[in-house]
Amino acid sequence: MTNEALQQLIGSWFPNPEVDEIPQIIENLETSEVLEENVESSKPINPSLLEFTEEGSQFLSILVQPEHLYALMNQLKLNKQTHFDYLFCLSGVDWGEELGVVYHLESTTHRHSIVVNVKTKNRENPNFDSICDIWRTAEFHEREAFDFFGIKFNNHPNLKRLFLTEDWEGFPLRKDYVDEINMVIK
Amino acid sequence: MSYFSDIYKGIKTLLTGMSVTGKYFLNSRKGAITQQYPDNRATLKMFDRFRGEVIMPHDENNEHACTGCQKCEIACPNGTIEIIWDRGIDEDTGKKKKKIDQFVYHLSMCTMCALCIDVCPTDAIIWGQNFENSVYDRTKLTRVLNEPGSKVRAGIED
Amino acid sequence: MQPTIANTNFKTEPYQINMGPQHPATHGVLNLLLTIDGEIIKKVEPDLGYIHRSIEKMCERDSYQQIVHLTDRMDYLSSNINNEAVCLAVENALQLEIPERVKVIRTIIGELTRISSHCLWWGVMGMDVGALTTYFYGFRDREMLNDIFEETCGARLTMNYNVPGGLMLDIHPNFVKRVKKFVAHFKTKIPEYDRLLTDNVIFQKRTKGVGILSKEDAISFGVTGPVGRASGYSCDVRKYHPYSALDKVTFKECLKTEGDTFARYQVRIMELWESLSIVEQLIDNIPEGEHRVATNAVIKLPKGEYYQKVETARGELGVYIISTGTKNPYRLKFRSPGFSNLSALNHMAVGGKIGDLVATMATLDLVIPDIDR
Amino acid sequence: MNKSLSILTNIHDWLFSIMPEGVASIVEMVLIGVAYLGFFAIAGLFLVLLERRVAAWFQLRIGPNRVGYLGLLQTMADALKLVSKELTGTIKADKFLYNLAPYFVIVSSLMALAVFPFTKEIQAFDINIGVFFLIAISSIGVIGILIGGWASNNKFALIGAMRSGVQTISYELSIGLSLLTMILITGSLQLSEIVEVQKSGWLIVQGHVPAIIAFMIYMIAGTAETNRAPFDMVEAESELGAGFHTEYSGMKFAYFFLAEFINMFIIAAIATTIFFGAWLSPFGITESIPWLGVFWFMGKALILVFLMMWFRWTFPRLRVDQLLTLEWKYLLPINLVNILIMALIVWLNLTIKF
Repeated sequence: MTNEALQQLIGSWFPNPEVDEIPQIIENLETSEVLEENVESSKPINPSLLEFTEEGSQFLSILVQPEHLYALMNQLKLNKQTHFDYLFCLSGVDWGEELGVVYHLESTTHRHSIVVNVKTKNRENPNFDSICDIWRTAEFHEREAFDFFGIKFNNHPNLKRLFLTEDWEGFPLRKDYVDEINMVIK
Repeated sequence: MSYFSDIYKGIKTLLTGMSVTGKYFLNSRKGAITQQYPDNRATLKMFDRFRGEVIMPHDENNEHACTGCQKCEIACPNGTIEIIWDRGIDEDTGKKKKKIDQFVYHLSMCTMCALCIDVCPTDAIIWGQNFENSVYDRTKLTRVLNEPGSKVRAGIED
Repeated sequence: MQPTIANTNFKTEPYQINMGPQHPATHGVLNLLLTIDGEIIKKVEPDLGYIHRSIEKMCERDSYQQIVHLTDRMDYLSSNINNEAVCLAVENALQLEIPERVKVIRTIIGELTRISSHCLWWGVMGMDVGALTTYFYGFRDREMLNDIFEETCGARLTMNYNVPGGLMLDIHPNFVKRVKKFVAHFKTKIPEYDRLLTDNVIFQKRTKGVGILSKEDAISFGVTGPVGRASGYSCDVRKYHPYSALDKVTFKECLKTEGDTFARYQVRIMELWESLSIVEQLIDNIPEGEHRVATNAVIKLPKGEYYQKVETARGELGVYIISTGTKNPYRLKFRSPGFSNLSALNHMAVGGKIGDLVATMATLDLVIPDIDR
Repeated sequence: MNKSLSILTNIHDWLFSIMPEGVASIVEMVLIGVAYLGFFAIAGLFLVLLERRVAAWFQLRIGPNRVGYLGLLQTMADALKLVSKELTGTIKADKFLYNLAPYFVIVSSLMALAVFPFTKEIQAFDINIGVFFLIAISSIGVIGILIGGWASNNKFALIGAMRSGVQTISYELSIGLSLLTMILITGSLQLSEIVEVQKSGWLIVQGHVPAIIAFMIYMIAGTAETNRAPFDMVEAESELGAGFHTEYSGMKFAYFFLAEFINMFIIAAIATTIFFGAWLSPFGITESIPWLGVFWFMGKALILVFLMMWFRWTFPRLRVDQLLTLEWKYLLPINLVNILIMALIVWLNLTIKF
């Protein structure tokens, strides 16, 4: 699937209720027939709750609000047309003001890739839904992100420090982390 | 009957495996791959490109090629190289010129990544093939590469 | 009532043992917290981080040339492929045109690295199932490769031979001769490997039907490399996203469908043959030309995100660079193959015995610095 | 009688001539005990060295070659190091049993050594139930391993000890049955008589096919009995670290280690006695020089020891359930059938005798 087609398809799952005159309800997502019709109708891309960009990356990148993350991811995997069954990278990123997680997805059947971004401004208690029941590899990767960025994942079965000790203070890969003894800054 | 054929095949594979090791056992005299290290010092020669330590070659006039440009110091990922420099008067032109006072090399921090040698514009530092770097005192690993009283070879510009 | 055996309350309960961090089978400082019931494994919980050096954080302060040498220290058995991954990512971001010669040499050394890694794995695999002699036979062949690397790159393990823009040095004049000698030598040794270990009835009993991972689980766990391919999951990055000169050679992706320990073993042995064939195809056709293109002394990647996949000996290594246009990456994430492969260990080992766990772990071919980064 | 061997008789006579009979026999026993202990220690150390050299030759290495001529003193130096090492242990270990275990293991293997006919004259204890005695004694060692593993208060050690128990109980059967197969020919359990019978052909020749099968089963079971690879479930270093002796150090560890090698020698010596005619030379070529019997006995035993080393450095280790499968599904049924065949052969007088 080309990036345009992906954008059109995925965008139609999360229409922006304020802009779109025919609000599509997220509950409908479970049935994929409805979705396929949406593609066939090939209406212009509605302003969606998702932000798409291809700038500065070789992949199509989606920015999703944390509350829609789990539904989007679930749909990306289950939908026959997208079928992103392989989560090949999950990275926590400290964007300065925001904390975020970047998910790299690939489909082993269609061989297309996509990047999903999710960000939050809440640096004290960043919180996203866990996707480790969709892709089981996420269990370890989410623990790693928790370990280094302090990002909490709801519904994670075993969210605790993976690399660092339990009593470690702070989250080392955050940009504001300081350790005057062990960190050598050039 | 697969019971007996299993036994037969099993024993056959076991004997095949034993024949492999047995062959090596019989050829053990010439086949040994052991390097008896301190004994073979005389014949042990490292490859030309072997990264043992960074050295600064000096010619017979006690001159080296380091202009003190500090590119290696910047390229080094670990702060292995420190160059202490000052400005001296060039004898030919009479202009002020940067020259090294001490080229300090901390072998203990070196990861042998070769970035300093790669970046050196005058080939002042090269790889030495010495690999016996262990010492009892850590401070001995900090070395000054330019020899006392040495100066830059004439005509070397970066 | 008299206490008899029938009414005595004999209670059995699972217990926990720490396998590692100092344990011969964990190949480094990996700690597995095992919950076992007698000999049967109920749960495997890896405890990582004993040698975590936070390479990702170090990368955020290093220049792009300096990052390359850090990748040597992740998966040290496929160090050249790791180097290549970072260099490719930087070169793609800068849109540098890389000479053909560089691509071919990179591919040859990459494949030799893979052979070297698999040689070590074969030796250690034998040792983990109890055949101690394999270790030395594997290392004997690996030694020849290490000599080749040492002659050309200067180092045996942490080579740092690639730089953004090409290779640090041109290949040594002896390189081609030595590689040909190695290929001829190694072709006689792989059948010996088979006779000694693969065909052995005890080895087959130990590995067949042990540690089974289905294709669906392999994809879901993100398991790649020989481990994924043994489950029938076609995941060879060299096929799907060819890099360097891999699009010019013909090789087949080694696939098995059983998904057990023996299948993983066989896939690696097959890969030895495939890698040898790739080397053979390229070694006579190294094009003439430059070994390096000039880059700026200070490399600044344009603002954006870059992702480069390569196939290391363990699976898919991803390098994810977020650049803000400065000389350092803003964030650099290594998607290491061992980390994802390890996450499937619990799934594979549960229900087996301790011996099965060891055999399974041996075929996962874990390199701990790769997991701990 | 040859001069050299009559020395032993002379010593015996001299001892009895200078002191009362009771004292003399006690002194004689002590002397013999000390002699065997010395032999035990030297043989153990030599076997360790042999194992290391053989392993090295299988593995493209050179092996220990620094201490003494050709490294002959290497294991002496190791023993010296082990003696000087600190004896560590766990805090919550059962101290008494923990300290007892190594002696259990080493004493049982020393006792077995007593009954071997090294030549016609050198046999400390010619008991009339010799084979039975050997089987019984050689399985006492496992109790030491069980005690050591349990008393160490270490889970790895416990797993190793339990595996050892399972293994020995199973493989005792095969050892016993395969030896019993040969007893059918000799009709006696006394080792000296077994050797006498073999003067008309070694038992492995006399019993031909069933004897060879019995020998193969015996070697497999014997390797398992000594807990050596490919049956080293007890130690299984890639699984259990060091198994039952994880918590032992210094000389206590050395006892376990020595006992393992002596046990290996014992298994080989039993096979030599039962199958290969003990001190008898092939075709009686050196029958006129009886003291060469020691040489033949040792030579045969060392060849069998080498065979066990060859197994160890070639084969992967079995898993614990496969170990039991091998015993109960393969060795035991074959063994039982083999006894029947052997009985038939003996009954029909089909044995080969020269």
